[in-house]
Amino acid sequence: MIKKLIGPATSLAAPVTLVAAWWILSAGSTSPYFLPLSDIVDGFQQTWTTERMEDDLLPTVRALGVGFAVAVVTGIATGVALGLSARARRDLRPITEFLRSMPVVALVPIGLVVLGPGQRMEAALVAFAATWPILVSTSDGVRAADRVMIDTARVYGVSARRRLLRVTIPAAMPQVMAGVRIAVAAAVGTVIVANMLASSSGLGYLVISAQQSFDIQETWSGLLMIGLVGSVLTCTVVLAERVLLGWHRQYRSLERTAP
Amino acid sequence: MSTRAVVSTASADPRTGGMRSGAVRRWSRWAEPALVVLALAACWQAVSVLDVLPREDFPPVTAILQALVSDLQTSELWAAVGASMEAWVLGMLVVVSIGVPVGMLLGASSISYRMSYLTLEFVRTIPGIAALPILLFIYGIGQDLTVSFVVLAALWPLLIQAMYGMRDVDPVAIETAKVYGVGHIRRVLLVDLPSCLPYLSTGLRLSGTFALIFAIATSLIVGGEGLGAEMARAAVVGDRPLLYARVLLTGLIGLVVALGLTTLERRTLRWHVSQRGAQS
Amino acid sequence: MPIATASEPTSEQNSAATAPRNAQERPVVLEARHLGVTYGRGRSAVTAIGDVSFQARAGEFLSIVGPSGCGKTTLLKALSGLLRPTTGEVRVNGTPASGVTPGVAMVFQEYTRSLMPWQKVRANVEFPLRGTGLPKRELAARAAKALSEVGLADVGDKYPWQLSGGMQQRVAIARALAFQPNVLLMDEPFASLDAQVRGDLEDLLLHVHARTGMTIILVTHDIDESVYLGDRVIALSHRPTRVRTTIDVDLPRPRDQIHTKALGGFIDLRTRVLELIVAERSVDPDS
Amino acid sequence: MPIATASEPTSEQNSAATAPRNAQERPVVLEARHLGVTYGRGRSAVTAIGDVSFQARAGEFLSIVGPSGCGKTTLLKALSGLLRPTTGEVRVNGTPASGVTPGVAMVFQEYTRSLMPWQKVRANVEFPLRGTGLPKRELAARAAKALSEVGLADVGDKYPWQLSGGMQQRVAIARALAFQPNVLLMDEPFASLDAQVRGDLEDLLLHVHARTGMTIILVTHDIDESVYLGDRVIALSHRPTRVRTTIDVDLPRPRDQIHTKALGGFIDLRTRVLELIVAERSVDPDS
Amino acid sequence: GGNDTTSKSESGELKVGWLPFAGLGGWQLALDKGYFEDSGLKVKKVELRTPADVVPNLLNGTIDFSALNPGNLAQALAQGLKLKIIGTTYMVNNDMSILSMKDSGITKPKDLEGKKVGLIQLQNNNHAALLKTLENDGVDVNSIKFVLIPATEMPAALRSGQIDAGHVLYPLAATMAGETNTVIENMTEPYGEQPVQAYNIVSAKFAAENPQLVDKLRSVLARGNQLASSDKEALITAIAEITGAPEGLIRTSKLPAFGTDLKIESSQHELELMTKYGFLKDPVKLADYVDES
Ligand SMILES: Nc1ncnc2c1ncn2[C@@H]1O[C@H](COP(=O)(O)OP(=O)(O)OP(=O)(O)O)[C@@H](O)[C@H]1O
Ligand SMILES: Nc1ncnc2c1ncn2[C@@H]1O[C@H](COP(=O)(O)OP(=O)(O)OP(=O)(O)O)[C@@H](O)[C@H]1O
Ligand SMILES: [Mg+2]
Ligand SMILES: [Mg+2]
Repeated sequence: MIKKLIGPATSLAAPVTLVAAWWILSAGSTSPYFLPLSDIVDGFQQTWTTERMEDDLLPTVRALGVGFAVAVVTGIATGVALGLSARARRDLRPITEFLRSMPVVALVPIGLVVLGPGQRMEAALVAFAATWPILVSTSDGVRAADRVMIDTARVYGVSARRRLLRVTIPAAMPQVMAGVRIAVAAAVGTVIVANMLASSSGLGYLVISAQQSFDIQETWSGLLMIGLVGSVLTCTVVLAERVLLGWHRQYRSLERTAP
Repeated sequence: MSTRAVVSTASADPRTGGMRSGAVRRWSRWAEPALVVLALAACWQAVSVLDVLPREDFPPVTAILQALVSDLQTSELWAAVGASMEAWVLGMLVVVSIGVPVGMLLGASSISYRMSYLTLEFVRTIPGIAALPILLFIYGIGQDLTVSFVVLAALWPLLIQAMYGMRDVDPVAIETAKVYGVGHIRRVLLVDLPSCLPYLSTGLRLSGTFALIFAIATSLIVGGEGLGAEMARAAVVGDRPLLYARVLLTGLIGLVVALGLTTLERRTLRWHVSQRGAQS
Repeated sequence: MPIATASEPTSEQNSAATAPRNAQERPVVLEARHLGVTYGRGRSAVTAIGDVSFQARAGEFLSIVGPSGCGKTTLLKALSGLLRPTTGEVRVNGTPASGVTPGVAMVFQEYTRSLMPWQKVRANVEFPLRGTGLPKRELAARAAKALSEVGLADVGDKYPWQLSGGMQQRVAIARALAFQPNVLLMDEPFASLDAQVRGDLEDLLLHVHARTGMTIILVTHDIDESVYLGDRVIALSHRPTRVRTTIDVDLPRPRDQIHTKALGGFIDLRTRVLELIVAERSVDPDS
Repeated sequence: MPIATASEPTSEQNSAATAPRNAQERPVVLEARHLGVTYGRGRSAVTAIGDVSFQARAGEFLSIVGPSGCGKTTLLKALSGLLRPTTGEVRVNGTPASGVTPGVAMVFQEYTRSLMPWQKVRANVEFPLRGTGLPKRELAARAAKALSEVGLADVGDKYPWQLSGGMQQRVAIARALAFQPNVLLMDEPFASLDAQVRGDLEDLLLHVHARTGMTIILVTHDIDESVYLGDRVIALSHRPTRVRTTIDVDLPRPRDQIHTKALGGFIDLRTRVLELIVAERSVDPDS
Repeated sequence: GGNDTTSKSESGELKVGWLPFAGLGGWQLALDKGYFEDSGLKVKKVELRTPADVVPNLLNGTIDFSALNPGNLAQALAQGLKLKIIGTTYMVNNDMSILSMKDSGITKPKDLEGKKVGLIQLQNNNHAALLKTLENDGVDVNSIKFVLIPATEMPAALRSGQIDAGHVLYPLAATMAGETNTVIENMTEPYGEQPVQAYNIVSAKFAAENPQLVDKLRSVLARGNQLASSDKEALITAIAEITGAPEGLIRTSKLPAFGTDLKIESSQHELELMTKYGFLKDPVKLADYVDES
């Protein structure tokens, strides 16, 4: 029973301490950009009215969700393909590495012209940016899958499709999930940039317009909300990971507990 | 790409590569990627020339290449590239020296992991760009700001990979080291670190690219010196071929960085499953 | 391999079970023809198998013995089609093999790594059967039977890494048995088992062999075992491996631990094999 | 563990080499006191070791036998300090152990996974010696000696995964020998070796034991081996494990394959141990 | 927090927050003609991208002076940020137009109803002026969708049809000559003749600590502006230098106006309009923030 409580308690300890420290240290702040935490919290409540959530939060969350889902699917699919075929990897490397190093800002023009300003463009940019970390991790994970395990499946005449789904991908799963978690940050960053540059609503727009009108309180509200949205997305990923990699956690944590 | 096609190539024994003659292999190693690049360039050329996208805004490859060639002969461009690369190097130094040890530490113990995890997840998902107003106030425009952007963006991939890598170290290997009385520090250096290398290498490649993107884009978004600022300059006057030449240059630098890191990986991971096929 | 030949072993297997146990009459299922395998290229190349030829007839039980590091595992991999030989060829039912031979099961020497850590024991055993169109019920029944045959009826719900080494090895054997292959390749499958369990499993194997008439090729370093189980014992030389001798084991079947091992013929045979092995240098020639 | 006691075994080992081979007089190096190990919690808990007590005296060679899955590996892990027992305790030189015992070497049953794939064979063998302040020369010499003792003098420059199963196992043994431990724990170290190499390594072990007087605890499922090598054989029961019997092996030393195994005492002893094992049910009681 | 701007010694280097706008033509001339050196000042450009970046950099001392439009300035002052106006940077000169593509059929304000209009910044003084202009023309502004488009992408957005009309900056507007209709000639009309588009700004702290320096700066910048308003050729060269655009292109573009009048009144009117449209909560009195010499 106590063990059950200790888990959440340890994970909450650090954030609680940090927030408390922030609260106390910032209390008397007069710096225009570092507001007392109490003001930030007040601002957060004022900013995030229901109406505001519908106007600025919802579109961003929607674009983020759709884009991220697309990224997970394409990232894993292409990553697996590249991981399996040394030739595809070699032939496509110039292209993938080139595209991967494109700043989103440089892609906004193309998105703008092809899809127009709005959620479709944002989702597309998110999908583009978030695909790469997943793709790279997946392809590395697939390449690292244990040969003995794959040979076992081959010998038993397991079809290529099943071998892929039941052996290679599960074996690559720890790497894949690491990639997915990295992609969360890329996705959030991208949706915010797209919002800032070419949207008339959304979280990024809120932050940039608050910034341009020097409403620091609202800037902080936007920042906090971005952190929250990102955290929620991460939590979803972590939950998925617990389901998919439950065995892995037990497997590894078990021997780790030895002195 | 259909899974079936890919799987069938993969299931062929890696040794089949040995059957083909060396010359053919060497030729195809360069020729095939080059063909892919040419094909894509041709696609863009067609899209532009046929006005599928407005030609004024999406100039043909030929015009972009022309602009690139003449641009490469100006010293301003090289100064800008130099500034961006400096930010990249500085940023990566910080990223590696923080990301690897902290990530490994967090992955090593479930307690430290649990304690830091919520805070990290929250901080990590706030993109640097959103914190721009605050960062701008802290650093002001300049290399410091660029480096801090680079670090904010590039730290996490490496850190997370290090964390996952640490959790994937083979317990039998750890037990072996423990039983032989190998001390903590040496165990980290000689068992944990090499075990994590495949993960770190993935992380490094991801971080390297993120860092590059931000080293370049920061000057595009907020100003200061760098390749991004040069892009902005081209954009302001509507010189599209020049703008895309500079974007192309960004991608080329990315390519060079990635190939460099891949070579490094091939050296350090000679022993790893992912590289073994290449040897046999 | 064309489908026509792929299905052949099944019919042969059925006939083999009833056919007279005259080895020379039965068709050749698996054949190694001047097989050679070299790992690596250039200066670091290691020729594991020099030139190995032999035939396995339908329903035959072949034991392979040879010094450590001589290339037994490599040979099994080549026979199963996992590894393309550098020279020579493997023929399956008379046709040159390309890719993995269908209807083959293999128990790997590295059994720990051949079990999927994310699947529970039962799922691991069922794994090769899934996707073959077998009804769920039948599948579960086969897995349960195989697990209980190897003495692990109660661990289906555990993960492989929660088992001891010997138990994991038995799971790998159960997986192979549940698959009901035409050809069963086993790479030192009893290495981690205690004498008692080992004996039980040897008898189980004899029993399965007699019942189904499957072709079995067993790599072992236990001379008694090679003689006790096999119709023939193939003794391999040091690296680069050749077939040193083939010894026909003309002990009557069914065999059992007590009677067979007490037979004069058994003692003679094991002494002969032992002598052959001792004649080889005890460690790699290049050491 | 305090440093004072940590260094003790070394002096004992020296004295043991010269001291009269009277087991009762030598100090207890390792002791299990009502040891119990349970994996997991709640409904899925598995009690691997029920209640095991025994003592290992300096310079003693202890063989442990027991059915598959009874908890032998678990026992070794507890003795080495890798695993904290659930109940009871392990005492090292009379002091309760905390953490890993210094001066212990272990050959893991999962030998493939205990070799570092990124290090070549030589580096793997040198690995535990590095950082002990040993001069480079000495280090290289020890590794080379150990490798050649196990018959692998020429593979120092290969990666472990380029070796056969048996060769990898020998590398793991070489690593333990090069370490020159006070206490050597071995978990079925010869499982993947052919009869010839196995015999050679058994004799090597006897030789090293006689020369250094180190304490050796060997888990094996080969009854002959347990009797041939050990001063005592501890036979374990099924899970939850207890010590079933301890049998003193009063065969004279030095022993050798031909003479010792021909002794009447040897045959009697191995039959006694065998009977004990057969008396246990052949597979897990709950199956 | 930001580094201190301790009082600059008179010989110290001044850092100017530089924006790639033609409106800084007067400043460029002051640089080119050595007016700063004449007054014993040294200057260094710090390149910024948007007016919003000006304020934090001023406050933390990364830059010492810069230019800011009245809308942003009012918003910053309303937030209590301590800034001072020390002069006029440049003025709008009938040079802000709303354009549409020739084939779109949009030629007059009324045609914009129900359409998408691209602006480079939303909810600022220009947006307010545009709304007022449209209302004056009897256009239903609620039917128009205003979208944010980066200045550099406005031509592409127009050409691809993603927006129906938009505010194209010079010199980009000149590159589209011949392709476009002018829907609204002068969108800042409600602010009267040549309203101030940017003021010279320093932080209040800087102004208080370096009164003499500020005086010098004021006169140097005024000298530059005077030259800019009198010598068109010199101005074109200066703008070419700032924007990197070819001189020919600039010659065909509308150019901003330069002067030294503060015109606080008309700016105050802008703020009232912004407040009316809800873009500004608190129409501060700009006159209170002028740093008199
Ligand atoms: N990590 C684990 N989690 C849960 N149960 C475990 C774990 N490791 C071992 N066990 C259980 O503990 C028991 C003893 O395991 P152990 O590996 O010690 O056996 P062993 O005597 O070494 O067997 P073998 O001769 O087969 O190697 C087994 O029943 C096994 O299922
Ligand atoms: N991947 C590899 N790369 C290079 N050499 C290899 C590789 N795998 C095996 N070898 C070499 O091939 C030879 C034969 O190996 P193999 O595993 O077939 O032996 P084995 O007869 O199964 O031995 P054991 O009885 O010890 O398992 C060995 O000398 C080994 O070093
Ligand atoms: Mg082998
Ligand atoms: Mg064990």
